[in-house]
Order: sequence, then structure tokens, then C-alpha cells
Amino acid sequence: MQKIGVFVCHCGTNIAATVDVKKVVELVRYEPGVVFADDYMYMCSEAGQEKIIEAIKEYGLTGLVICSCSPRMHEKTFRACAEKAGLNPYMVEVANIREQCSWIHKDREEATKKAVILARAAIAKVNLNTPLKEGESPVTKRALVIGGGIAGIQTALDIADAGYQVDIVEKEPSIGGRMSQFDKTFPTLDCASCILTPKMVEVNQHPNITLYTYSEVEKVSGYVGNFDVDIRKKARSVDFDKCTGCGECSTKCPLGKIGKIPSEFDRGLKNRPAIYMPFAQAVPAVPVIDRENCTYFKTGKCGVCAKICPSKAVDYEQKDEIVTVKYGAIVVATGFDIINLDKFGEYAYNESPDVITSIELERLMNAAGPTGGHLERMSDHKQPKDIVFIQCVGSRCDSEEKGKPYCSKVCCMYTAKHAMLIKDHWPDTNITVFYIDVRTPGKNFDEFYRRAVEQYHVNYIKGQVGKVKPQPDGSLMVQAADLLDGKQINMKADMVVLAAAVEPNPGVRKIATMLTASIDNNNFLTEAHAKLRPVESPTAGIFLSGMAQGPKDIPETVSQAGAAAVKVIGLLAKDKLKTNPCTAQCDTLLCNGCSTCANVCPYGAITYDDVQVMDHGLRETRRVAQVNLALCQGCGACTSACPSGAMDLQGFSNRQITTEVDAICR
Amino acid sequence: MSMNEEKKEYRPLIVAFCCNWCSYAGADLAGSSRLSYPADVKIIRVPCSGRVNPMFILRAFERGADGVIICGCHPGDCHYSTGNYYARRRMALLFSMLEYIGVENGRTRVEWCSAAEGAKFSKTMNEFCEKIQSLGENVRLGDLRCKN
Amino acid sequence: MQELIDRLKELIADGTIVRAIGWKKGDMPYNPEPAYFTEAEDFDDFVYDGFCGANLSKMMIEAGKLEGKTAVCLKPCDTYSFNQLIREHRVNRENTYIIGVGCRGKLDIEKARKAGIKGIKSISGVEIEGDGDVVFDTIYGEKKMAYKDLMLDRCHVCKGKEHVIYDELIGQSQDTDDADRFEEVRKIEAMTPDERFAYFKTELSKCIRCNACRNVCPACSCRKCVFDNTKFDSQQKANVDSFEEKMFHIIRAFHVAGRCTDCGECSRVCPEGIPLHLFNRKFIKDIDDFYGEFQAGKDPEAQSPLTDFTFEDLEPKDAVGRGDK
Amino acid sequence: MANVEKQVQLIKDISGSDPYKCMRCGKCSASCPSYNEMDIKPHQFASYIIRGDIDELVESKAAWKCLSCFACIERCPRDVQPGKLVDAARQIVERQREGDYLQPDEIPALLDPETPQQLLVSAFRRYRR
Amino acid sequence: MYSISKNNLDSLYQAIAGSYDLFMPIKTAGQTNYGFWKDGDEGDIDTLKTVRSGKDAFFPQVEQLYKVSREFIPADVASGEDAEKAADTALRTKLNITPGKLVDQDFVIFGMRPCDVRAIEVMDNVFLADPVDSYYRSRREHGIVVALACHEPEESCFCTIFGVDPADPSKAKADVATWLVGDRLYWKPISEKGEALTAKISSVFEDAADAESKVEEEKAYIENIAKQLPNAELSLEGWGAGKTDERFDSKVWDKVYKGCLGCGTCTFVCPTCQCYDIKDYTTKDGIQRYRCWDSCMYSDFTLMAGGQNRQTQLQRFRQRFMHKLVYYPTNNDGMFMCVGCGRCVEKCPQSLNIVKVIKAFANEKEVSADV
Repeated sequence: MQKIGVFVCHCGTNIAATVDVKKVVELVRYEPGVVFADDYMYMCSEAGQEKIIEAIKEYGLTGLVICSCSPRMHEKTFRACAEKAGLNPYMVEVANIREQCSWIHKDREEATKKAVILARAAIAKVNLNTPLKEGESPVTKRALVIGGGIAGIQTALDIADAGYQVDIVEKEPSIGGRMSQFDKTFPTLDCASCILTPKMVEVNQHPNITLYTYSEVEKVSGYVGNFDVDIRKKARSVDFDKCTGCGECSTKCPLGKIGKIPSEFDRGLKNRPAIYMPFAQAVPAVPVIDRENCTYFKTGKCGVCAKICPSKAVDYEQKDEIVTVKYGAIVVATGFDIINLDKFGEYAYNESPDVITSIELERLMNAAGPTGGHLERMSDHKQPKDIVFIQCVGSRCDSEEKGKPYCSKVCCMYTAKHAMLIKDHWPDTNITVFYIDVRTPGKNFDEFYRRAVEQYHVNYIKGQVGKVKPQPDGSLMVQAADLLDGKQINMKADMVVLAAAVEPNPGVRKIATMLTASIDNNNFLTEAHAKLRPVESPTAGIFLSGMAQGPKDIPETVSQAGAAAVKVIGLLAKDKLKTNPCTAQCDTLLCNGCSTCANVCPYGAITYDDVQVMDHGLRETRRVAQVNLALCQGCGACTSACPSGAMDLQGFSNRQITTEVDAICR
Repeated sequence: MSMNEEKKEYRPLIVAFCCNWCSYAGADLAGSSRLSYPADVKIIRVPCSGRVNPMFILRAFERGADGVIICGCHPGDCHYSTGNYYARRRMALLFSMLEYIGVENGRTRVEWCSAAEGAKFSKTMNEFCEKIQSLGENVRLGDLRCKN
Repeated sequence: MQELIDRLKELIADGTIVRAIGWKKGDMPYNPEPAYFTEAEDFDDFVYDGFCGANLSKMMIEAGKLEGKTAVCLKPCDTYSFNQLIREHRVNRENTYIIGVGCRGKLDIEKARKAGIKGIKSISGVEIEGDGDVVFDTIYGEKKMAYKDLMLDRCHVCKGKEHVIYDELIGQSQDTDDADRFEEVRKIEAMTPDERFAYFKTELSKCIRCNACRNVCPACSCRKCVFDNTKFDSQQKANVDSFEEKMFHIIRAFHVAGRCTDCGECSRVCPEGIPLHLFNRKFIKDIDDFYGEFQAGKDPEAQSPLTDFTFEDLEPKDAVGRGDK
Repeated sequence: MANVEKQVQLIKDISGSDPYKCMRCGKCSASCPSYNEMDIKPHQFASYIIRGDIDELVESKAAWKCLSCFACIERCPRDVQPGKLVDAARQIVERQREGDYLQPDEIPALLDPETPQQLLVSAFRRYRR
Repeated sequence: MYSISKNNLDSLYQAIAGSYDLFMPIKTAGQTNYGFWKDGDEGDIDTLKTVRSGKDAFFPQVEQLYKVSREFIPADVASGEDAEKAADTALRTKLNITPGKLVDQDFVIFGMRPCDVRAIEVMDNVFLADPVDSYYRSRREHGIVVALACHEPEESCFCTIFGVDPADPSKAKADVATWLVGDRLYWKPISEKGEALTAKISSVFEDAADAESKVEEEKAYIENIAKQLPNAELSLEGWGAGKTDERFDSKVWDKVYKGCLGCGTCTFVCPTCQCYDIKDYTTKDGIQRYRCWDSCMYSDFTLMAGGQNRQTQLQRFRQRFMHKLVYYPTNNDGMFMCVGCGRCVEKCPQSLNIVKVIKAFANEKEVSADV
């Protein structure tokens, strides 16, 4: 029989305002096993914990029930507190009477009654708790960064600089990501490639960093400290070691001249050959053959690139290669893209080549871009005179099939940037920005925006555009309302730039599933705690960096990348990790050896052995399940698959759960 | 008037099994967002919806629960990657069997609820309570011995 | 039958097997019992006729642990159970010599009793080969029944007379499948919830918790049933006319769901004549409907539907109310 | 006061939309073909309802200038659908007049060449469900 | 002797049920079992063998023994009465024990066959011997047994070898003997209790002048059939009191048990098996302690912390038959704990039964005699 102490927290008035704490104390005192019950203003405070420790010592408590906030909040705190008093930390159960009681119920009597029932369930459970001991598992001192944009690059560099091995997996032929497509950055108007390219080179040359470009993560198994990752290195068709990056092949590829393959890097504003490097500063500077479009791969004829390559690096026979590497930690930095605009027919994006997205504008303004940095309309290659920017295209949109409910965060700033850059080059241009709200929280951000208005006279109009109509004369008619002046506007424009909403890279869902990292409704990776653990996934050993976690600009991305790196370094610095003791356990006397549990175990933690058992005097050799405690993550899938009840989960045993059910149903 | 006061209003007893990673967190979020739902719902924390043994559900009914709801991560989001897929199959078969033996539809429910869906959690619980309230007391699965 | 006996004796004589599991003549003309045969004279009592309905595959769990090979006589449907036991590592295939025996449907003496036949002294026409009527010589005179009318219900919905695993085949089979396997389930599904509840309540109120269904079931091969398990707090012995029987039978059916081959032993042995197969068959029908057709025991490599999934599986809320308009 | 609340609720019920979701982006006003003839602009409908100025809305010109072209409903990013709000306001008027609903087969007789096409289309759209 | 037309049996049941609880064979879902008859139930006395015997009348499968519940008075309630009490949790916690209700009303068991009536005697030896089982005794004291002759005994019957007379229930320890002959039921009270019952319901009976002769005819008919039954001459030689050593270590057990599934069918349909288990069921505020039938064939029968005393099915199988045919007779002046009802013969899923066991030993003897 346990000697249980029950501690009911007021949480200031958070609990006490709706739950009669004294009454809870009074009523649980009579529950079986309870020898002590008390309440306190803040149980998690130093003084509150002291109270618990004293009671453990004075009453020789063997189990604790804390009625307080969610166990997700303070279970760890109270376990540590129990441990301080010499009690096994797993003899603590938390009854959640705040989030799941006082905060959602208004009626005091009802809430008090429920709190008592929740406490009873926890008491009944503690009666069956057993002391558990954490195991240990080793840590592989190598990290994987998925995604080679600025987030991935920064994380990798920081980890590598701390002396740990890092691998970057990038699915494109070059690292650099979205940032490499940008022209200038706000609010300082630095040239994006001037600040990014050195970092890309550094990554390439860092002794601790291995690059897997044109590669994808294929399979992930294992757990924190011990991940096994299969990486598919897609066939580049160019020998990495032989290629000098001279670019001769790309220049000579016949398809480059016909120009039918739109360049991904230039957002389709330009075409590229079948053997190509995405951009001039690509890292690694080794081209790939796009086998889907290459004439040689389609028809077996051509072969020009192989013939002209001075170092004989082109290799049509190359195959995809899968390498398996062990990692201790994984960082997801898969970045973002902009949403598809098909659903926004009113903005005529698909109708007119002169309606472009902001990323396309970045390419158009970039000196290395399709127009050599000259701003021109894609329809007639004339320089636009009147340019309209439309904000919030798909952002802050309630309709799920059209857009995204969130603010994309970066559009206000880059639009101001675009406006100023255009005005700088072509001061005669008239620029109108239609906005809903201009959001500029950030260091020097509002100053930046005000500069666009005050210094460059960019015309900001509050009011979302209703329609963009291409006109027969090649111009665009923009229909809007100036809400502040109360006028409807019909405005002619030469070019319309849409600030399309950002969304996580579509590939992230697959990766998150492989990593068992949770993801929110918008496909952003969920952090372990929005405030306290913002760069960690709830899944141990998985860390988040950059846009994959939520909309953010470059400075924020870089700081988050650094934070993720620190978390990884902290993990890799450990030699051993403590493992969750709430693992499955097999009762060999009940086990049939039927393999049902092994079939549902997601971690391959169950194996079968022939063991000698003594079953009530009967000695037999039986095939029974064995749980690898280092692999078991405690999900309990095996326990409900097991027909005989041989498999049980420590900390959430069959008995413990049924007893909770009973207590609730009393 | 006094008649009404004496007549005890029927309040259902509802057991909710919530997975630790998504739904329990969703319930916490409902709490911190003050999105109320009836106190009739009592939550039991389990590591994963795949941990919910059909026996727990029948046990709850046996002991007098009027409704049992299992909440887990959305398919594809299971913290343990596959637990909810197995749960989905188990519960589909179990619910169909309960219907088959004549238990009213709607006493059992599975809902996928992420940690971000506090509003959904609260809405689901409100709906479920309403449903159970309309079904009334569970007389078909309860064990009479528990009543006295 | 003689061919079978001769072959088994031969196998013992040449050392292929040490013993055989078959049926031993009963003291009544209709009650042969499953038995071991080791010595030549043991075979004097060997019988294989229409009343040998017992599924012997489960006996191999224990027999497989014995020294030397054991031959077991399996009817076509029994081989599915055996395959399933192999899949679950419950039998030792290396230690088993499977003789697939022919079958033209097995008989149910209860059907004769229901037809008012009693005081039976001897029965003819139940031999394994033949096609005549069954003739009962009773204290109250001679009675006749068509073989088909005396057959176990399960034989009318036979899975087919093909053995899915065997070492050798002896004897001919005749098809007996002449009814729709899911007809009864559909009939119940078409009832109102109240009618369904009343139906199962009446049937299950007869249950005496003798555990015959469980103990005979080849899928219920647990060393210790969860209902005998003190650790789970699920132990039950009593029968009360409220919930326990439902709990027991639902969970039992659930535990064998995806593993039950529909051999029909549970309904055959129930002393109260409860149609227990209706639970299992419901699960089989649902599995077929929800996840594609699946026959347990057909392929020992196939993943059981409950330890498998697809991303697009049916949601539990769509599993119910399918009959509602 | 209670009456106003009732009316607000009625509008919410009829329109099925939530005026609180409006973020004043003005896409409705931008899209509205009758904008210039309206005294209350489409993007203001939500505020009128939130404030409870139902009478003003009902008595406005705007309510009767809306052509029910549904451009605002189609484009509203917040699902507030001002067109439905103003339509609901009109229905309130109709109901106050205790006007009976028409059966579909009564309509042809009532048609005269002066009836705006738009009105019919709008009615059909609304009652399609 | 009284008589009633078979067509009028329902009015007989109604008459009895008017004053007593009536426990009798009722047909539900195709099977006939004993149960408390109420209007609308299908009484069935044509079926020779109910699935379960009538022993539930005195020894039901589940029986509540007593209830323990905890009661707790909250401090605020107690403080109104007693300040000292309010301060001390222990003083405000109470344990209530409520014993199960003993039967205190007469009830009628109708339609028991002579073998089942004999089985009551078997159970009496156990439950009424010191220490007396008060639950059983209360039922015995209040139960009025109406026995029914076996119109056409079946091949599984072997009651005659235990001296049971299927033809004449008046020889059994019943209160009323009845015969169902053709379309009439003949009714003859044979004890004081039986007379009292008859007096209470006499209005439903009709005159039947030929009653005696009809019953005599029926007796002869039954006796004639009983003689022809295949097991009418089954010998019990070698069984009975004091045969433990002779039988216990026999090699025959090794063979006969092999098909046994370890289910409890034989035990639960048996009219004489009287083993039970006592268990607790946790309720809202305490426990209910109940007893329920147990089967010695179950692998967890008499399971104790240290394990079982019978670990193999062979041992369990042997126990059941040794108990019926040797141990019980040893303790009860040679009376066997089998009445030859033949239910196990019909119901064993694997077709094992007590007759086969008796025969197996008889055959073994022949074999060894030959050698």
C-alpha cells in the first residue's frame, strides 16, 4: 500500500477562483492510500516545493499527487522535487485541474466536483505506480541539416565551428535556397548574394561539413542520439571529382538554345539547358543533367555535353546512390515557397505576363537575372511606368482552399524595399502600394517604410485591390477602393506585383512524417513549446530552423539557425542520454510469441528469443517477446495489439489506465 | 418550480482518452484559451491513441460511462508515426461491432485533434456532450452492479 | 478411411512420424473424440466419418513440443487454422506432418435431436465416402435424414475443399457450399438497433461462461487468456445477465479479428447453441468491406488487417451508420 | 436594446457570416460595381452590424443599390461576405413588411419587362439551396 | 392424484406463480434452461434435458454474499453535529457491511427430473454438512420440488446405474411427483410441502378417474425403455469408496484426458458439481463479494500465490472423475457424485465424458486380464 500525499495548488487565483481548493483537500483525504493532503498558493514555487519535500520526509510518503496545471507544464518540476526528497520521480502523478478544469468551467461547484474526480483518478493511479529508472543511450556525434538555404547554412556552420561533424542534405543541385534568388535585402539594402555567397563557399570548404546536394532524405529510423538516415543521392550524371565547373557543357547544350526548359532559379522568366548549374555562384559548382528533358536520356541521341567536356566528367550511366549515415541530431531547415495563385483569378496572374510575384520581381531586378537587372515588362520588354503592388495576396485569408490564415510577415518590408529600389533606378516610375495594414515591427523597419513614403513618395493606399483587368492596349486596369478617402479607384498600370503568401516547402510534410515531428494545420513544424522551446520539435533530437517553423525574415532566420545550432551542440556534447523509462515490458509467462506486437512497433524495438521459463512449476523453453529499452519510445501500440495482455507499458499500465477509468466512473 | 429543482438533471459521464502529444495538448490549449466545454468530460492521458485498448472503452461503459471519446493526432501526425493508424482500424471495427449488437451510434467517437486545435477540441467536446445528452443514460453496456 | 489408417501406420513404421492425431471411435455412434495414436493397435479405434468435425490443428501446439514428428489429420478448413498458427509461431511446422483429409461436410447430432431423433442405437450413412441418407436405428424405430440436413451450419458456407497446406492428401471431397456466408450478418444489420440489442441480449443471456468457445478456438491460442489474467484486472469467471458476456464475447471476437479463419468451432461447441460465429463473421465482413477482402490463414505471410493500415483508411465515424438512410 | 441585439443576431443567422471576422481590407469596396452610388460602402457593412446600427443600414441607399453580383462574396478573404450581410438587412425589411414568400410557380405571372434581370438572378441564387 | 390438461399448463404456471416464485424449464432462443417463469415465457417440460441442470435453484451460478461500502462525511457536514468529529478524517470515514439477502419466501422448482432431484441430495451432503452454508440452506428450506418423470429417456441417460428411477419420481426426494402422459399432466403430492402447494392451487386441476392406471402404464413404458438404453448395464466396479490407490496412478488417465480442452462445459451443465470461487467486484464505493461456479477443469482453478496444486490437464481431468467416482463416495457412505443425467455426454465439445472414462477403465481391465 502506498502512502500518498496530495498537494492542491491554488495557482494564485487561476485554480482557486473556480475550484474550492480546501474542499478538494478535504475530500481526497479519505481516498485509499492518502495519508496527507494540503494546499498551497503556488505549488511549483520554491516554497511550495519545500512543502512537498517536508511532507515526504515527515509522513514517509511513497507517492505524490499534485493537483495543479497540466503535467505538460510542471510534471518535470515535481518529479525533480520528489527526487530531491529521495522519492523516485516516477511516483508522481499530476491531476490537471487548471487547463482541464478551472480554466474551462465557470460553475464553482461543478469545477470542484470535477477536480476531486481528477484527483481521485490520479490517486488511484499512483497506488499502482512503481519506481522507474531511466536508462542510458549513447550519442552519435554528428548532425544532419535538412535544407541548404540560409537557415541550414547558418546552422551547419555554427555546429561545424563548434567541432562537430555536420551533413547538409539539399534537394536542389546547389545550396543557397531562396535567399540566393533575392536581389537586395531589407532594411539595409545589402546585396543578397554578396552576403550569402561567402557563407556558401565556407560551407563547401569547411572540414566538418559534408554536402549532399541534389539529394533527398529517404528514410529515418532510430531516435534521439541515434538516428539512422538513408540519403538518396540522385544521379547528377556528372562526375563530381572530374568536373572543373568550367560550364562548357551548359553553353553547348542544344536545348539551351531552343529554350524550352524554364529555369527554376529564375522562376520561369528565363530558360535553361538540360545540363545546367542553377546559377553562376552555385555551390558545388558542378552541373547536373535534367534527365527528364535531356535529349540523350529521352532518345539516346545527342551526347554533345559528353563529347565536349574537357575533363570527361559527364557520365550518363551514373545511378542514384543511397547512403546510410548515423546522426545524433537532425535540424529541419526546409524553408518556404510562395503559394500557388491559380485560385486568385481576379488578379489575372495566369492571364497577363505583366502580373508577377515579388520573387519574380527580385529576379527581374537582379543584375544576374533574366533581364540583366533591367526592369521590363515580360510582354513587350518595355520599361513599366506605373507599377502597382498588391499586398496580402493569400495571406490573412480565411478561406482554406484559397490562401493562408496567417500573416506572411515579410511582404510589407520587401515591398517597401522593391518600391525604393525601383525609384532609385528609375525615379520617374509611379508606384502605388495597396495595403490592408502596413506591419513594420522590427529594428529600423518602420523608418524604412516611412522612407519609402516620405523620401521616395511611394503612394500607399489602404484598400485591397478587387480586380486586375488586362486591357486591349496591353496595360492593366486595377480596380480598388481608397478606404480612407472613401473613393473607388480605377487605375491603369503597366505592371502589377503580387505579394503572394509564403507557405512551408511542400516537401516538409513527408519529411516531418519520417521524423515523426509534428506539424500544424499550415504545415509549419510545431515547436515543443511556443515560448520556451521555440527551436525544438516535440520529438526529441529534432530541431527547427528558418521558415519551416513559421514566417520570418532573414535576420530572424539567422538567429533561429544559431539557436538551433546551440541546441544541437548541447545535445552532441553529451556522451550519454537518459532514456524514457516508460517503456513497454513483456511478461514472459503470458507471452505467446505470436509476433503481433512486433508487427505494430514503429521502432523495431521488439525481437523474439527462446527463453527458459518457469511457469508455476512447469519448466519450458518458449519463444517470447523482448523489448529493446533503448529503442522503445513508450507509445504502447504493442500493448493494445497484444491479445493476452503480456505486453504492458510502464507508467501507463493496463491496470493504471483501467483504475483511472474506474475512478472517473465512480 | 420546486418539482424541477428536486428532479435531478441528467448529466452524462464522459471519458476522453487523449494522446499526450496532440490531443492532450489540444485540451490544454482549449484551457489556456478559456474555451469551455462541459465538466462531464474527464480526460485520461495516454501516450498515444494506439495505446487505447478496446477493453478500456468497454470497461468505461461497464463502469457507467455514457460516452467514450478517443482523441489522437491527425493521421500522418502521430508522434510515434503510426499509432493512430492502428487505432483508427481498431476503433472502426469496434464501433461497428457495438452498432451491430445494438448499442446506439454516437456513444463512441474518435476525433483527431492537434495540439494547435484548442478550439476544435472544445467544439468537439461540446458536440459530443450534446450528443450523449440526447442519447441519455447508457443502459446497454453498463454493469448493473456498478450502479449500487 | 482404411487408406488413411494404413498410411498412418506405414508412416509410423518407416519412422517418418512418431504419432498421429486423429479421431477415436466413441461409445456412441456419433461421438468420436480427438486422440493420439502411437501403437499399431491404437488404430483399431481410429475413425474418420461425418461426425469427426473437431478441428485438430490447435492440438499441434502441444503435440509440436513432443519429441519426433506428429502427423495430424486436417480437413480443408482446418488447414487455414494451421496456417494462421504458423504465422503466429504457435506450432512447429518442422515437427508436423499434415495429412489433408477429404471432407463432404461434417454432421451435427443436435440437428438430429432437434428433428426429434432420440434413443439412438446405431447410425449408418455417415462414412466419409458415400452419398445416401443417414439412417438412425433408435429405440423408437428407424429414422432417416438427408446428409445435407444433418450438416453443421458452417459446412453450408464452406470456404472450399482445397487444403491450403499439407504434406499429402488422402480421400476425396465434395463441395457443400450452398449458402451465403454473410447472409445472417446482413439480416442482423438490417434490424433496428433495439431489435439487434434484444437479439444479442437473448442469445448471450444463455451463456454459461464455460469457455468452450475460447478453449476450442484455434485463434484463441493464448497461454493465458486475458480473462484469466489477474494482472490486467480483467479476470472474469462469473456470468451475470448484464454486461460481462458482451464484454467477453466482443473482446474475444476482437482479439481474433483478422486472425479468425471462420472455422466455426465456437458455434459448434457452444452448449447453449449461441451463434457465436456471428461476432467473428461480422468482423470478417467489416474487414472485407473496409480494408479489402482478407481470408485469415490463406497465406501465412500476409499481414493481418489489424496490424496493418493505409493512409486513406476509413474513419471510425464512417464505420457506423452505414445502414441508416 | 434587446431589439437591436435580436436584429443583429437575425442578420448573422440569415447571412451565416460573422461580421467580427472583417479586417477592413476593402476588397469588397474595390470590387463593388455600385460603390459610387452607395452611401454606406460595402467594407463598412460589417462595422454597422457590429455597432448595431441596423436601422441606418436598412434605411440606407446602399442596401438597395447592391446588385447582388456577389463579387464581394467571391473575393472576401475573411469569409465575411458583405453581400450577404446587406442581403440579410434587406430581408429584415421584407420580413417586417410581413411579405409572404413567393412560390416558384407564382413568379412568371409577376414578371414585367421592367423587373431588373439582376433581381431575378439574385433571387434564384439565394434560394437555389 | 390430480391432473391437468397439457393445454392448460400455462394456467397451472400462473396459479403457482400467483403465490410463489416459479423456477422451471423455459425455452429461450432455441434452448431450454431453468429460469424464473413470468407471463409470456415459454414453459417447456417436453424437453428431457435442460442444458443446465436445475441446481441453480439452490446453488445459483452467481450469488452475492455481502457488500462492503465506504461512507465519508465531509467536514462541513460533520461540523454541524460534532466539532471533534469534523476535525478527524478517520472519525468521519465509515465502513458498512451489508450481507446478501437470504431466501425467506417459499418458491417452487417445477419439472425436475428424478436424476436432478437425486443431485440435490448430493449437494445437501456438502452444503448442509457442518459448517452449514446458510445461503444454500435458506433456499433448500424454502424450495418446493415438483419432480417430473422422464417420458422417453435418451441414449445418453444412465441414471439407473445409480439407482435413480426415471419412471417414478415419487421415489425421489421431491415434494410432488408428476407424469406427463400424452396430453395430460398427472400430479401427486408426496410431502407436506407438496400437499400445501397442491392445496393452494388445487382449483386448476381437473378430475381424472383413470389417473392411477395411466400413471402405472406410463411407468411400465418408461421402465421398458430404460432397460434398452445402451448404458443401462454400465458397471461401476472398481469405483466407489476407498478406491483411491487403485485408480489414481493408473496409466489409463494418460490416454483418456488427451482431447480435453480444459473448458468448463461438463462442470457447468453437471447437476452435482458444486465447486465455487469467491471474488470481489469493485463498485462505486466499495466492493461486492460474490461467489460463482468454478470448474476444476480450468487452468486457474484454486490458483494461489504459490501456484496451483494441479498443473497439468491430466491432473485436472483426473481430479474431476476421481472426485465424482471415488473421493465423494469415500466421504459419503458410497454415494456417487454422478446421477447419470448424461448432460456431459451430450455437451462435451470433444465428446469426452464420464461414461467413456468408466468404460476405458473397464476395457483396460479386460486387456490386463487377458495378459
